[in-house]
Amino acid sequence: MAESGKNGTPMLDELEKGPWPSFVTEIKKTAEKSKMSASLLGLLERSYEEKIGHWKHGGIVGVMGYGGGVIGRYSDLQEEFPDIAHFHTLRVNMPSGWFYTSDALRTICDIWERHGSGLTNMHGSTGDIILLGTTTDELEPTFAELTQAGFDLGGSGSDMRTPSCCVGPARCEWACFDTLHLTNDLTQHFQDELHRPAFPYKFKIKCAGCPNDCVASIARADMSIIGTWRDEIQVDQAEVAAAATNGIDIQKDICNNCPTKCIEWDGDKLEIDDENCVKCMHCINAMPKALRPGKDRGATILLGAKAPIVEGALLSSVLVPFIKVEPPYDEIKDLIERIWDVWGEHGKNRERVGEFMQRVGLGNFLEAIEVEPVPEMIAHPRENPYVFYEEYFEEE
Amino acid sequence: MAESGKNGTPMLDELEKGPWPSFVTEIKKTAEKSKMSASLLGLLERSYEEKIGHWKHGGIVGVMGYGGGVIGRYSDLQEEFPDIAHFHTLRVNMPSGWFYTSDALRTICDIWERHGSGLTNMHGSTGDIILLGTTTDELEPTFAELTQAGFDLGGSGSDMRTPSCCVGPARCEWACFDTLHLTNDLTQHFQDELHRPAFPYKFKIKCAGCPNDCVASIARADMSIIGTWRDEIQVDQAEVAAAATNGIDIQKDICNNCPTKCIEWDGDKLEIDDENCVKCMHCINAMPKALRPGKDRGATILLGAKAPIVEGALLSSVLVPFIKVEPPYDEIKDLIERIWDVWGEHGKNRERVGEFMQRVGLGNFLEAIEVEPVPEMIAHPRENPYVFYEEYFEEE
Amino acid sequence: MATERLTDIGPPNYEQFLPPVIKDNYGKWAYHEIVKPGVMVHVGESGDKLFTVRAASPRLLGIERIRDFAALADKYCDGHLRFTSRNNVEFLLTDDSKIDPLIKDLEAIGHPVGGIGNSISNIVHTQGWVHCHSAATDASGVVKAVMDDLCGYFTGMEIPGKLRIALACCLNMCGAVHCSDIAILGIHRRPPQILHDNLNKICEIPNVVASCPTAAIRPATVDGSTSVELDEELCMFCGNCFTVCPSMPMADPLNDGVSIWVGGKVSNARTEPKFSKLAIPFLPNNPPRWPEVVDAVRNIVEVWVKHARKYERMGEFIDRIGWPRFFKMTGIEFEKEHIDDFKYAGLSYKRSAQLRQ
Amino acid sequence: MATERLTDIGPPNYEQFLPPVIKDNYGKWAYHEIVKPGVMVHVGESGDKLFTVRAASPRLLGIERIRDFAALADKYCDGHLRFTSRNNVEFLLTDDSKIDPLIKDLEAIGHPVGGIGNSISNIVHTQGWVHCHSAATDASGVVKAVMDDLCGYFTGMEIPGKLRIALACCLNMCGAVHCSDIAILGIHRRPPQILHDNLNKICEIPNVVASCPTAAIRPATVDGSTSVELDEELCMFCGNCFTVCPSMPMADPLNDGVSIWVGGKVSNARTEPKFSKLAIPFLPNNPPRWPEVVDAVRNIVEVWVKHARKYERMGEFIDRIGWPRFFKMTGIEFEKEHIDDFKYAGLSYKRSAQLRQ
Ligand code: SRM
Ligand code: SRM
Ligand code: SRM
Ligand code: SRM
Ligand code: SF4
Ligand code: SF4
Ligand code: SF4
Ligand code: SF4
Ligand code: SF4
Ligand code: SF4
Ligand code: SF4
Ligand code: SF4
Repeated sequence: MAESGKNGTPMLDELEKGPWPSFVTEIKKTAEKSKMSASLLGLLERSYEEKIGHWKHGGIVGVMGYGGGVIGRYSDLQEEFPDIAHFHTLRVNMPSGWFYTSDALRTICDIWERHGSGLTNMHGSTGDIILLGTTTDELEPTFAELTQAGFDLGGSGSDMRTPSCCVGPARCEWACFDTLHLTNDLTQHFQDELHRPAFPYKFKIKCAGCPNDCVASIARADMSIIGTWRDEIQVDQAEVAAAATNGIDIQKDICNNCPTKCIEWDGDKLEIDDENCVKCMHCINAMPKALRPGKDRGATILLGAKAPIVEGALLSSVLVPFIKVEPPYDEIKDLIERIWDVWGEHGKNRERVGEFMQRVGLGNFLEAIEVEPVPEMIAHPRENPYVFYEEYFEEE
Repeated sequence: MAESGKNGTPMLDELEKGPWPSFVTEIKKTAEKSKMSASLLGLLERSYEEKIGHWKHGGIVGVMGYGGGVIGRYSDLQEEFPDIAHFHTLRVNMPSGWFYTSDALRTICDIWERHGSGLTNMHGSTGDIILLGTTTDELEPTFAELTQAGFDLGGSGSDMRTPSCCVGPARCEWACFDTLHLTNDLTQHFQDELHRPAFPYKFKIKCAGCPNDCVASIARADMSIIGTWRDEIQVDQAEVAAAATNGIDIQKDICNNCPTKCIEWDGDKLEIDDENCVKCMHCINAMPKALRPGKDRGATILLGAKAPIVEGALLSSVLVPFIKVEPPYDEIKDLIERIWDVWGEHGKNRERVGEFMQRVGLGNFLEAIEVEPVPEMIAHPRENPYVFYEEYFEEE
Repeated sequence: MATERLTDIGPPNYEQFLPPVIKDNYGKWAYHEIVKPGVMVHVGESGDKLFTVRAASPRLLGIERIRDFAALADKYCDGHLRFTSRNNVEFLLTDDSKIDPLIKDLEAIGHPVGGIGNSISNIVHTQGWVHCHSAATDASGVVKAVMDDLCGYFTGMEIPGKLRIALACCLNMCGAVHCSDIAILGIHRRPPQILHDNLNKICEIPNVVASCPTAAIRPATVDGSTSVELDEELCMFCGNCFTVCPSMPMADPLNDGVSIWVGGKVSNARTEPKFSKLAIPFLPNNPPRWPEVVDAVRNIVEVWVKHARKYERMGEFIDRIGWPRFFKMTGIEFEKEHIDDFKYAGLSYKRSAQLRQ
Repeated sequence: MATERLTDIGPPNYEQFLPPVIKDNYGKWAYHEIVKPGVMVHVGESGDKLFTVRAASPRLLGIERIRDFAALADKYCDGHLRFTSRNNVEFLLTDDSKIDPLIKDLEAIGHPVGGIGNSISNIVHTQGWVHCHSAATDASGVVKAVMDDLCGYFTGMEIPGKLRIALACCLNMCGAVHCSDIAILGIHRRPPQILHDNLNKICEIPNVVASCPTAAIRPATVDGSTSVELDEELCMFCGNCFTVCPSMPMADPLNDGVSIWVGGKVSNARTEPKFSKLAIPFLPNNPPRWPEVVDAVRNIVEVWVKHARKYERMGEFIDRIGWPRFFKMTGIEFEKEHIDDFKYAGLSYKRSAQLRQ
């Protein structure tokens, strides 16, 4: 009764109902051509009946010469579902900004139809194209065809994970640097670190063009590169006035929501005290036609975000308050390498850089990576008196 | 050269200059009658020259039957300053609110002139009258005279420390409960716990009549009892109008400073949304003639403040959001005893109740002292997913 | 087609996939406007217009459906489309007369259009029972059930601001639920089993012992063979031991389930990014449609929709009204589990007398 | 006068010390007004008036001076006076014609009147070299020098709000400096010496080892006798070992000194209570008048006086302008020491992109 065909999938069928597109429908449709997908349907129905997953840890599987890019997976019901006894995932590095042409998508589909389950995630949480489920033997052939088509694998394990970015300058008026170009450039520059795990743990990079952070970089990337500016917000007073007559209560909606209360509105002129603006984006978000970020643009680099395992979740914190972001990005690349050197040498196994930074102390960490401490890095100075003064005088 | 007389105290003399009253002048004047004070002057001058104190740990000294109330102190320059070889401090429990009559003060002075250095602190940081410096032999006689005069010792060591309170209803229109009466009542009720150290560590109680917290209870007391109210702020609109014409910009000074922005001012009427008032006191502080706390008064009880030694400083946190504070205060006394029982049994040596509460977990602590958890006790629910679920189902 | 083996070529350069209107206006966009639910236009300094139609996606897509998208892109967008950071699909048009036909075709194949502006967008989620060994619940199924219920907020109902929902099927939080307005988190509630017979063959005992943050795991000899023993009192079900050692499975149908979190955000708009906080410690796994989870999420959403101010994210809303009122308004019971008892517990206590009475 | 030995009688009941006007209006005060610097009047619902004259005190008082106060109380207040929680002395009058003569007499004996309302009141402080074995600096001397310099702010200059200064002579913080607008904290910066010869006689080695929060202390045998050894790298100078063991003295003239802290508060007014934060990691002990400390405090006070808004406490002021600007305005150099590296360090990092650029 391995195939769903046999006695149906009454529980999963329930999930074909309703307005939201159904993953069950996707699996079923794919099952018409793929035995793997058909078996997955059966296995999944079983999980729904039993309220438990049926997958085991994956051993080390992958493509020749790479340590990352494949997640091994084996079923614990191999006899009943032989077609998905192996069900490995390939992580394929997406193009920056997740832009495609129909041809590019079809190419991937054709390759995956020949070599795998025909199921995908568009996209994985880190941003990769996830080719969901194939056997060990199919890994190399799939890889060969992908590379011929111009695609390569993404990261997994203790390596640099696939960097990702927001749509940025391609379709956003607020992009303060070229998120797509930087992301692509870093990905290409660090191919070795991406494919061959050699770090204490994973290292993720996400680039957001402005503080709206549309790739959630501050929560989900070890290094968060977030666009910002250091001059005045560009104001079109006429458009402000227009907005005021188009359902925006400038005092209530804008001024009162400004975190530093640095905007004033006297009824016909908007005054921004840019010295106190913390570039939160709210006023700009609320009046896209009237306000725009300044012209002297760059990024803030933050470090250390991660999920809770095992010391608790972290948000990235400021490492470089402002940096110009221009090709060839040498300053950023050097910084990344200095961080990797220090963390690589002194980090414990499975210790993310954010945890490492806290364990050794931000001050010591900065010394090691040769970055000057500045107050922008902290929310406030220490509250406890336990300073590790490093040397003391002795009597002659 | 023990006496300051010999070759003077050039450094300390510098501290007799200037507009602020001088402690050096105090010691000198007292030295005219007291050898101890004269010696202290010499010893102190030495400390100023050498930039180091000249006191050693005090052993266990005290009065018969008490464990607390005396701080033993010995000089490390006993030969040079024999008169202050012993220089113990007596902590005398002050009257609630630090109110005195001239006679009462003179009585203390006379006793201290007979038996000690003649130097005092009015008052110590915990609130006691500090009789600064005498010998071991003089402890009992001093104590005898003090008690005859109606005074008793305060706390020291691992006991209940001398409770203190703000001036409260005696001279403040904002007192939401009788701080002096409660403080005196608790002090009398817990005499044994005050004089005979039997706790893991010190336990301090401070009572403030309102959230202005004029005794810094939230920062300096293991138990902070802070007055508050739960009905509407009493508003005298006429006085509000008057204030508005007397240099108070109600929108800027009052409304904008309200933490929950629950006050509105339309130019002639002050509207307070008391549901959202967090009783911070600001508006009342700024317009004492116009506004007063509500009439349904009581207190918030908070637990756990302490200085940093050794896990870091703590502020008290909410244990009872609102409680009526009326004699005989049984509810409060029971609560205190339940806390002492649990902490006394499970607390580690030198572990303050605030540290204990955190070590065992506030949830478990509440269970042990039989208090229901309520959201008022927290700033926000947990951010980490590490819940210790206590039981789980097993297959039949 | 035998050719030399290529490696380290990296991803295809995005530039080759950009439509001409983007190439022309790259970095020179002037502003954008929301045309209607799921449709926005970006206007370049040049005056050029780029229309975006955003359609829902289950994220788990078969190749047939991807080919459907490709066909629609050919038909309406000269073959240009993209996916979003929340896994929706976006069609990129220059001719606004094609918008409505496109939407019709998308709805015909079951992909509602929406998610732009103040709306509830797609749920960032993870593998669940479809592919992960670590899952305490399914991902796709819960997401489908919840979004079926909230679909109206995706396709256009007016709400105060953006509301971001995420789901992760275990504490590893691949869905990064730790900073979402509403988060659905799969949880184990039973300490790991210990498969003594093969543990020392499959796992490095020192690593296993080291993996436990609460030191609940100790080396031990169990009938002859070296293994580990567990102090169940100390276990908080993080699953880290299982991650490093397959012989300590956590999954357990009787005790696994779902917890609900609220008030996180990522953007820097108005307020700084916030972590999600625990709202509901436990709801049962009830496939196929997890009704308890669906109701719990809707309840929280409706309280927010009803009472939040314009622009106010969930966490900003709760900060304004205070947690006590949040629990009152939602009818969620406040329990011991809500009180932090991990590393920074003390900082989550209410350390002031500022209370609504 | 041999009588039976009294114990456990507790403090004298405060009621016997209250002046009649207080007894009459106890709990029935209507409002108060500040008459002039150091003088306020409390008006009862009855219309009765209680005038308070607050005078400075060094806290360390000899019996002669206390007798002077008693005499003044007799002369002007029917013998009634009190002390404040910041150790000032308050004279309680009902006849306002006596206010000015009282003030004259007080100033004649060197006790300026002030400290009420928006002013800098007395410095809460501790024992220092006068009586404590643990001191890293003197208390009374530093306080005298600083208040001589700031006396004008006590006697009446207009300032934005209350400014509370505290001093503690070691990390035990008896002055509770951890929540003050400006705090002066004596610090040791050299690890404790170890007096091997008598350590095991005077101290319980397990207690000593346990006392160290950073586990810098280990048991050891030093030429024959059991003692402890120290990993100086791990010492952060908390002094807890010395508190439990006299054979590990910390005091050291070459390295002891003072650190300056800012931005703490206790009241719940406007903002919740706040801890003080490190402003200046180290200033030398420079008796008798600690000029470096005096200048540092004045500098911070003046920046606050000049730039803070009405009612704004130091910490509220800094929260508004941001720490980077605080360091710029005061000219204090930001150093590694300012960055927390203790238990909650991570939470003090700037975890957002909200920055003034
Ligand atoms: C596929 C994916 C979920 C998805 O459905 O999209 C995923 C799947 C797994 N993650 Fe993840 N993680 C995925 C994005 C994330 C993210 C989100 C992100 O990258 O933005 C996070 C949170 C951010 C972070 O990195 O902290 C994340 C945090 C984790 C963790 C916890 C790491 C930590 O330090 O807290 C683990 C546990 C581990 O590393 O051992 C983990 C481990 C895993 C493993 C490998 C399971 C394991 O214990 O080894 C999962 C394999 C599932 C499977 O069978 O395919 N995954 N993982 C995501 C990668 C797809 C892609 O490449 O695009
Ligand atoms: C006399 C006094 C300072 C003063 O000049 O006023 C004082 C003096 C001492 N305190 Fe204190 N503390 C005094 C109020 C405080 C306060 C403030 C308060 O009570 O409001 C605190 C901070 C609040 C708190 O309790 O945490 C305080 C926190 C400490 C600590 C740190 C306790 C902690 O848990 O962090 C210690 C160290 C210890 O207990 O071993 C300590 C220890 C000491 C010792 C006994 C020294 C020692 O290590 O044994 C000092 C004796 C000095 C001497 O020679 O007389 N003292 N101590 C205060 C008591 C006078 C009185 O009874 O009125
Ligand atoms: C397409 C996408 C970027 C991408 O490369 O894929 C995107 C695109 C835009 N975002 Fe975003 N955001 C996108 C994910 C995000 C995320 C990340 C996430 O949700 O995981 C965030 C952070 C969410 C959070 O804080 O938890 C995000 C926070 C914002 C904000 C801030 C909202 C707020 O008030 O907090 C704005 C400003 C606004 O909406 O007014 C914004 C605004 C925008 C604008 C209006 C920017 C522009 O001028 O084009 C874009 C389209 C409007 C809209 O409402 O979607 N975008 N945006 C992502 C669409 C996801 C989706 O399918 O729904
Ligand atoms: C006398 C005294 C209570 C006592 O029992 O001794 C007292 C008395 C008054 N305080 Fe206080 N406070 C006294 C210590 C405190 C303390 C504790 C401390 O400083 O250690 C605080 C907390 C300080 C802090 O937050 O760090 C304190 C915070 C306040 C506040 C809140 C100020 C603020 O904006 O944060 C007010 C309200 C106001 O001033 O508008 C206040 C107001 C008052 C009023 C006006 C209350 C009243 O209506 O009578 C009293 C006299 C005015 C004044 O300015 O002194 N009192 N007051 C204390 C005088 C100390 C001194 O000699 O200067
Ligand atoms: S992060 Fe900023 S630049 Fe990037 S898409 Fe979002 S709003 Fe635009
Ligand atoms: S961007 Fe944010 S901080 Fe700056 S002015 Fe606008 S709302 Fe204020
Ligand atoms: S705490 Fe409140 S009641 Fe007590 S004196 Fe201060 S202001 Fe008055
Ligand atoms: S007491 Fe505080 S919170 Fe309440 S209304 Fe006045 S200012 Fe607002
Ligand atoms: S969240 Fe947990 S169960 Fe879900 S995919 Fe990630 S690791 Fe697997
Ligand atoms: S689940 Fe976590 S806490 Fe429990 S035993 Fe495993 S590692 Fe330890
Ligand atoms: S602060 Fe330290 S040195 Fe000063 S009195 Fe207290 S314990 Fe002694
Ligand atoms: S001073 Fe503190 S840190 Fe240093 S050794 Fe002593 S106890 Fe340890």
